Amino acid sequence: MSEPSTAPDSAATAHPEPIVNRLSIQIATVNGSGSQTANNTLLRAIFQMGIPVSGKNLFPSNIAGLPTWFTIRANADGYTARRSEVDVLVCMNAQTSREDVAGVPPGATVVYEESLKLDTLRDDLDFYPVPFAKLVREVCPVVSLRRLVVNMLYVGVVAHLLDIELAEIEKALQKAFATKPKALDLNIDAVKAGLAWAEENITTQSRFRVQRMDKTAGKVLVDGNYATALGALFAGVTVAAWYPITPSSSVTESLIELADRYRVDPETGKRNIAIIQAEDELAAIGNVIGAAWAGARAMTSTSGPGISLMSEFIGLGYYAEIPAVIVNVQRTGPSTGLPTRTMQGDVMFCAYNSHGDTRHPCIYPANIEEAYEFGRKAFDIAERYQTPVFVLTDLDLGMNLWMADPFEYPEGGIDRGKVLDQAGLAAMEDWGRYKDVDGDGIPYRSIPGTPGGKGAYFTRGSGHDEYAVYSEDGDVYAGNVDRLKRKIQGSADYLPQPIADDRGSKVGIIAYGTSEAAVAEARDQLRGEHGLETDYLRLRAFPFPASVQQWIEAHDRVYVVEQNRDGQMRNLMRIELPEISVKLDSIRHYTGMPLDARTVTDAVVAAEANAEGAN
Amino acid sequence: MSEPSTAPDSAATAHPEPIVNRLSIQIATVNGSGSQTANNTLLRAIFQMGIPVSGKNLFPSNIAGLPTWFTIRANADGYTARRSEVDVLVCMNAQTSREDVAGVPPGATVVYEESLKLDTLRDDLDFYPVPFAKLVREVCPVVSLRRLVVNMLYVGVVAHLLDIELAEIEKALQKAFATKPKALDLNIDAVKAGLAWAEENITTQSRFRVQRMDKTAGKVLVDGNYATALGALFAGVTVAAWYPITPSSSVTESLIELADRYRVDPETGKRNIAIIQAEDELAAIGNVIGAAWAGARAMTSTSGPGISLMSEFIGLGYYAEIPAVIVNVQRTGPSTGLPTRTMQGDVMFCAYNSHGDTRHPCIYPANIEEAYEFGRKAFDIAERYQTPVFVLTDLDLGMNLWMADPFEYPEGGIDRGKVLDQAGLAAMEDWGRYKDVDGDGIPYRSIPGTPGGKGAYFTRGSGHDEYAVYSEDGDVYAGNVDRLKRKIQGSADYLPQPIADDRGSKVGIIAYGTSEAAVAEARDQLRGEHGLETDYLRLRAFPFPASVQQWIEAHDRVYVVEQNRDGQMRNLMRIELPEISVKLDSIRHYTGMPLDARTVTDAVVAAEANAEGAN
Amino acid sequence: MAAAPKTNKLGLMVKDYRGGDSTLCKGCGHDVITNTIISAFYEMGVEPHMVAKLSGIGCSSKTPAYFLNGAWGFNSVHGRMPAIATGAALANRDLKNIGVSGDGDTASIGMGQFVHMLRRNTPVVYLVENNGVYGLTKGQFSATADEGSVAKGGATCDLPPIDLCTMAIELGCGFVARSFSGDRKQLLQILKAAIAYEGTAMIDILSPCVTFNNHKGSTKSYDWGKGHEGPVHELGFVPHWEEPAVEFEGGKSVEVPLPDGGVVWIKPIDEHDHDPRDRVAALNLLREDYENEAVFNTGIMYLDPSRETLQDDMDLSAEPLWNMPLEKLRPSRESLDQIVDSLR
Amino acid sequence: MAAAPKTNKLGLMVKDYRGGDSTLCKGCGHDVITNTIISAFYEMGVEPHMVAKLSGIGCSSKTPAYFLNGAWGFNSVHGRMPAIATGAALANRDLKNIGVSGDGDTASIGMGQFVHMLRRNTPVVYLVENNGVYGLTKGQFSATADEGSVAKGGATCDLPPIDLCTMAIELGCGFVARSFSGDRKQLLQILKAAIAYEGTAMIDILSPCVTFNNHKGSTKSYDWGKGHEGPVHELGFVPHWEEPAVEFEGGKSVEVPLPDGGVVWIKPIDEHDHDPRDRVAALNLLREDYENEAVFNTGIMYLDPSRETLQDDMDLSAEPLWNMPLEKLRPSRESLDQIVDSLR
Ligand SMILES: Cc1ncc(C[n+]2csc(CCOP(=O)(O)OP(=O)(O)O)c2C)c(N)n1
Ligand SMILES: Cc1ncc(C[n+]2csc(CCOP(=O)(O)OP(=O)(O)O)c2C)c(N)n1
Ligand code: SF4
Ligand code: SF4
Ligand SMILES: [Mg+2]
Ligand SMILES: [Mg+2]
Repeated sequence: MSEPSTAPDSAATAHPEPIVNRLSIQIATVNGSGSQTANNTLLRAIFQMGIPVSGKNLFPSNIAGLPTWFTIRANADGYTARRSEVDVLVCMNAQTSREDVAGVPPGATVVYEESLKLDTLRDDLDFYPVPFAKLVREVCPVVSLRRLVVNMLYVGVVAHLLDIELAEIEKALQKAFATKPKALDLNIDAVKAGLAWAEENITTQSRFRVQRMDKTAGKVLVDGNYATALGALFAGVTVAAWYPITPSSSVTESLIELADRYRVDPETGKRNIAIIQAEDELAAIGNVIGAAWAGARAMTSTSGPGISLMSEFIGLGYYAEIPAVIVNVQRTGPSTGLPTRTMQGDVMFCAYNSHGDTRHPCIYPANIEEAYEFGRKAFDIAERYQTPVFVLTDLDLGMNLWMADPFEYPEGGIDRGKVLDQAGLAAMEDWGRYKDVDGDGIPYRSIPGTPGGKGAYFTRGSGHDEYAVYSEDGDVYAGNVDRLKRKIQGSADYLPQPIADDRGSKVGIIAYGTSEAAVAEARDQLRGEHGLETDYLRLRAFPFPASVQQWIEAHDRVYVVEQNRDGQMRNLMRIELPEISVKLDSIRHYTGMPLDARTVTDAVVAAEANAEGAN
Repeated sequence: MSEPSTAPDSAATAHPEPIVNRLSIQIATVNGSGSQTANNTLLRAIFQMGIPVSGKNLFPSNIAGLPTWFTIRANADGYTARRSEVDVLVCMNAQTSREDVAGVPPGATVVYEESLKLDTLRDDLDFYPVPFAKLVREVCPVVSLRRLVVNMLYVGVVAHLLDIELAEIEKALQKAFATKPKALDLNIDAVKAGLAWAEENITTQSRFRVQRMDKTAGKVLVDGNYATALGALFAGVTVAAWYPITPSSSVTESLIELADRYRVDPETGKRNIAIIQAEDELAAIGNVIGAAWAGARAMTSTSGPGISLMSEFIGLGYYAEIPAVIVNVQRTGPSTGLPTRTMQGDVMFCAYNSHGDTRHPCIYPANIEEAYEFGRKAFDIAERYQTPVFVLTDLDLGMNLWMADPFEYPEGGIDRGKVLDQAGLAAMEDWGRYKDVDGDGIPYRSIPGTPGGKGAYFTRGSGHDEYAVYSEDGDVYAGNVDRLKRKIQGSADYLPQPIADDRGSKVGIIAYGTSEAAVAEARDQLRGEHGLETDYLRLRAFPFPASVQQWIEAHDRVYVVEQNRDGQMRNLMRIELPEISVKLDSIRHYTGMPLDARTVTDAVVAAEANAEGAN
Repeated sequence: MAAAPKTNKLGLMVKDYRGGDSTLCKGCGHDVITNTIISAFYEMGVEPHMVAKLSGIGCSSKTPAYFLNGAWGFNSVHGRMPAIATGAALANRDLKNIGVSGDGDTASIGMGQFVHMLRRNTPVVYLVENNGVYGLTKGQFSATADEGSVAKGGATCDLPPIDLCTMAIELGCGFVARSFSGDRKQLLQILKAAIAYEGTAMIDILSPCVTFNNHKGSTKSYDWGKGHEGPVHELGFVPHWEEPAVEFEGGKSVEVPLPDGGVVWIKPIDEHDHDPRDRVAALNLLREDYENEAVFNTGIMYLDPSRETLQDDMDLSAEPLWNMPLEKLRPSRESLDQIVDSLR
Repeated sequence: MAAAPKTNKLGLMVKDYRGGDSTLCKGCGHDVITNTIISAFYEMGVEPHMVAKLSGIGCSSKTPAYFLNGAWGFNSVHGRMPAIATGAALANRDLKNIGVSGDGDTASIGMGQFVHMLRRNTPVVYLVENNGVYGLTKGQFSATADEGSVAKGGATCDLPPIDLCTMAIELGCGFVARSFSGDRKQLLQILKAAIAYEGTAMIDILSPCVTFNNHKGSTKSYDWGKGHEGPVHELGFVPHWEEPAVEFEGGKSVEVPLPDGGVVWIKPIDEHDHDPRDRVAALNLLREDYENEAVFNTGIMYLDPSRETLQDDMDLSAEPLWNMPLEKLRPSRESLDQIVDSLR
């Protein structure tokens, strides 16, 4: 067993015992270089070996030529949050390679293009120089394809170093190139060439390895935006209006793809869904409101800037009581901000969006299962409460690949809320569009086109009485907005309920959305490393049901973990639960990178130390 | 002394002792009938008699033909809030007259068109039927003018009944028709005809009277929007962009009027201000941001729906640090809501407007003096903190006529903040547009066109470093938004400070904006009627300085009075001052009518009774 | 044309097409248009419950409350009615959309949506009640105010007007007309044809604001309209179930059949010889207006019955989407299995 | 034309007009335009610090960072650059505004502001780097995509394109040109003339997106442009301080002087005989494009040097507003007394 010739003879290269199925691979490339397929192939191959994985794509806000990083985490315990330490670094981007190397912890494995000569930078790493440029010339005679093919070479090299099974790589590639057999062959050959070169030239393996296990059987690997689109498809969405914006575009693009397959009538060849690319977000939400008013299950997908532009229409939807599903795949704001970075930055803006007194149900999916489930349920909520509903996901969930249980077929029908058809209208005496018949604040609506001479009414964003007649009367106005308030508050018990994981601790953690993965891991760290057991409440919706307050009351100290600067969910809780708001401490992460467990753990430990001190 | 023949012989007509200089007159007409001049004449005449007055116009959201009410309150103690009881009712609108009569308290005086036969409706009122239709035919031969002239007839009748001096009415009319001598004569004649008829036919005077006093000497009578425009004029505003919307239009329309007189260079005939009617609110705020970026002092005026549409640009202004003055004359939302009714409904939406983590200085003028002062100061704040600033006024302050001390000439210059000219740039080493040189979070800016080869930079709504260079670095991002937070928080001590009026009570009232008048009166009621002394803190800006928390801490119970459904300022305080937020009780009024003292008094008394009970 | 019968083909009476009382100023042009809409829907025998009445914000936008009480109304937000119309059309293609807008609502704040509605050929009878001012906010100039037109307060409009008809034709709209609230007879025929038309039918109607823009010096006043209107043809519409009541004289007369079987007929007036199927001629006619401010041509400027509507462009099912049974919308269990498999 | 000197009339070199490194895709049409802008400003001898570089959002909108480092840049929000330009022009009329937009930024989300900028004649050299797609969001069709054009993924565009040049002319814009990033020579001359022009100079430039819309079937690809471009004239711009280096042959040549003393000259090519001062002819030329998809006419379509700019319309002082001394802006004590008196 001889070292690769350039490797310094350091402690790090002494190859202590291998670390198996607990590693992060980071691949640094430039975007637009086609590395995405290669990276996904690695991810998928490890996944197929039964090892829990997650993949995070850190890409710039341009199309080609700028640095981009893809991180694969493989973890036997199933942790899927971002981990900031990199164990295996693949340096394919000369521009960032020195910084990339500087950023990894001692003992890391570094694969790099030989000519970059990175091995002189540090002496505490395992360096594996590879002559990629030379190799690709040998493997790929077509010059124009080399830029792509070179990526498969590193797949081969990494497979060798880490013990990734070639068969699984081939399987992953078959999936990727299912319809392009020629490309498939070329790529497989390239992988094999990389592997062959490595087998021949690299005699020490990386300290970091993978090894087949059985923790992913039956699972799927998918991004959240696809899951949300799938949820909408199964909810029976009939009108989707959108304007492209990162990171939400793939919600509707996935829906288009699905609709092409599942919403074309096999007999007539006609479509059972209308997906319209609007001229901007004001139009997109207008389309949704118009369509929902006319009875469709309608949705839009957007991100922060789109929400700002939709604000006027959202207020109309609230006040005129029109269902609308708004999927907000959050990115780093304010303004254009960091459009390709993640954040939970619109929590407050969505909850009370638009001028005047408003309040909107918001749901916060934390994982793929919920991205799917909430993408479906959002329509039920919107129609039941006749109001705009926000599905607040984020770039991390929406655009990254996550492992998940297979999607479950929805049992039962859909909840279209209190809609009166001709018979229903005929049966109801003295129907009024905005009458609170049942005491829950939810009125009965009729759909344009309903025959029978009853049910026609006039919708407006201006003052109106129970019969939808124009009114400027102050008491009528106040009565109406009081009912609206009651109606939305009433949704708290229908919305996805918080999930508690209590272990009898007096210290609580509250989180929501994509902070889930990091918090789950942090709790294990707190327990394992610091002997601190924590209780955990995961919020899944706004407004909050009474159980949230009760849960907080049962704890001495509560940390609200979130991914924004201002502690926006904490702020919502301060407003809505003033009695217990002093108990809320806030842990905030807002660099635009997905949250990692260590950040949470460190913050809790520090705060607890303070709290202890104060005791 | 004989009763008018139709008056019933009831207790109310026994004319107990006269009530002098404490009365509310309500005139019910249809809009578009020209009654505004008549009503203002009455208001002004009483004002000129030295009696404190206020006038409130309750008008519908259309142009002509719908019911409208004008209320004049004359009060020797100087109370100017709305009073819901009407003492003297003038019924000129057949459509609403029965309801109008039903709504006044026993003992009220009712003047009405004879043919309406209202005197049969109740027997506890003083009815004064007047043959207006007949009279106007006599007075005004031109048929088309009668609709207008009839209004002056009731001015004459009311003047007689209430002892309003004819000379003051004439003076008021001279003011109104300064440039139209013919109209002046016609109107004066009509007033006199009304008066003469009354003198001849009405032998009992109203129980409600006015009598000259000296409490208005030197004062002006003006609406808040004019005052705000005047403030902007004196601040040296150079670009104003707007899109018409009630109730804000008269801000910029007043500015246009003022600019026509005071911003045309006498030598060149050219204008020293650009006032541009934009195609919508997105464009208006874009014009402002573009102009302010290029160095102008720039403003826009709008109302709720406009704020919703401006949200995206407001976020840009915050993040790219561009000054902007946004005057939001609030009306009743959400959506179109009640566009001609008042509300403090956008407090929350403005404070954290736009997606992402944001925070905006807001100032809340409560009276004419502050409408003027804040209209001026807003520019200093915006330029000093390089950020959008909201002036949150409302329909009640903006469009109604209020008594005020004369405007004071601003002493000293203006605060343009940290602007570097050529010399300044040359002197500063290693200038960076977003560098925190002074530790206050406020960077130094340069203005496009500055010569010398330094200072050019690139403004963007996307991530940027201290040198305004594009950056997606997470730490750079976090550092930047942390600085922004510090910067805005730092403004708390520069913004108008809260005003406390403490009388050693443990019960505190917090209010802001136009709740001022009602709260001042309510405190007197609480003291006089219930022996309850209260302390009072009037907020004038967000974010809050430390003194607010201290003040609250010094009290046992604090009532936050405001004009919206959700207690929006209370909610801001819950977020910003969590330690004391449990102390905050909320008194909310949200019918779209201006707040009256009685509502506040009753609510405090009820809450205090509860609090006592709980003790 | 025969006098209108007391009931229409559905057996409904005019009163069945009425709405609430108008709250506009007495004499407002918009009220005349409202009444003409009532007549048109009555004569066309449209089922009121199948009509969606849409608008933005403005005096003009209030008017849907004043006609067709039996229809569904939606007074939305300022300038964004086209988006509402588009959404409604996608949800339920069987609805007949009528949108009423103002010049402020369309040409100022609503310009973007207007353009894209035209581009998409959203099915809607789209009226612009054009008075050159923002009536509801008390008379500021809108973007259709003519250069040189004088405001009530005395200010002069410095900017050139936006010509909505030219814009509509350039953007491919297949039904573009101009009319005048002072010419109810013409307007009625245009409206009927527009109701029969399937895509966007854009009608720009001079509709004087008697309160803020009806004075001398205004080029949007009633007197100005009366003094300058020049109909470019006599025109009428014969629905498919009616016999033509006019004798076509041949020669210069033109008949344009619409897909639903109705026929628009046109008889030249005076020197005009305008065939509304001629796009270039239509643009030239409008240019006359633009270049000679004394000219105010009215009539159907451009008519192209062949353009595909939005729903056809999108290949939508004939059956309205809003009420499709869930079975048609939710993929099968097997489909989900397939999907899940593809993600493994 | 003589070879460009090593320094321009200000003594500055080309490098003084360069910007940061481009982060666009290699081969993107936008980069060619960026370089041409650098040449144009250099040759025109504009002081960089007097230039405002404005944009919205998109790949195209990133480009102001890649030229004129010595100028002030503002990359604002999507589709709203015209409002920024208008505000900046009002604040400081001495700035030279150059705005770079994309077809999505202008023709989709930005349509309303585009129309109103044209109506106002806001002083700005307004470039649309037109590639028929949203480059930055990965290739969706924009509103200028041609009907029938095929997307990279295979979808076909079903809607007619919006022609920005026609729109600009109809809306009264006085400088309307069309060009192609593949024709740098022409573009340079157009840009120079546009810089000399005072109002809105709108230049619609086919600028292929090599990543998402450069394939067969696309009508916005480089090959399509090369294969179809037909310049309607040879043209050039002679700034006021230069001697014309071309010999005008008389006859069909046209010289159009601009108010600043510069001259646009035009020499017909082939059968074309287009005088850009002829509005109707310009529209007809553009209609050819519209009606015959094989035609792609480029050149200065319309030129009217006489139209008043926004600031003149508004009667603004010659002195820029932004820096006026407070004495000029704040009325006197006496004026305030006067005002107060009037309110008593
Ligand atoms: C977002 C928004 N901005 C401004 C307004 C105020 N506003 C109401 S109507 C109107 C203009 C209406 O003009 P037009 O469409 O021409 O209708 P008209 O009243 O003349 O019939 C405006 C600016 C509003 N309601 N909403
Ligand atoms: C309000 C808003 N909506 C959507 C986006 C996302 N977005 C960024 S660029 C772009 C389109 C750019 O297209 P175009 O203007 O043609 O520029 P190109 O990239 O093709 O040069 C979109 C939709 C955004 N930034 N802001
Ligand atoms: S203001 Fe003008 S547009 Fe509005 S209702 Fe009155 S006349 Fe009609
Ligand atoms: S994606 Fe297209 S438009 Fe954007 S930089 Fe690349 S080639 Fe240019
Ligand atoms: Mg109008
Ligand atoms: Mg583009």
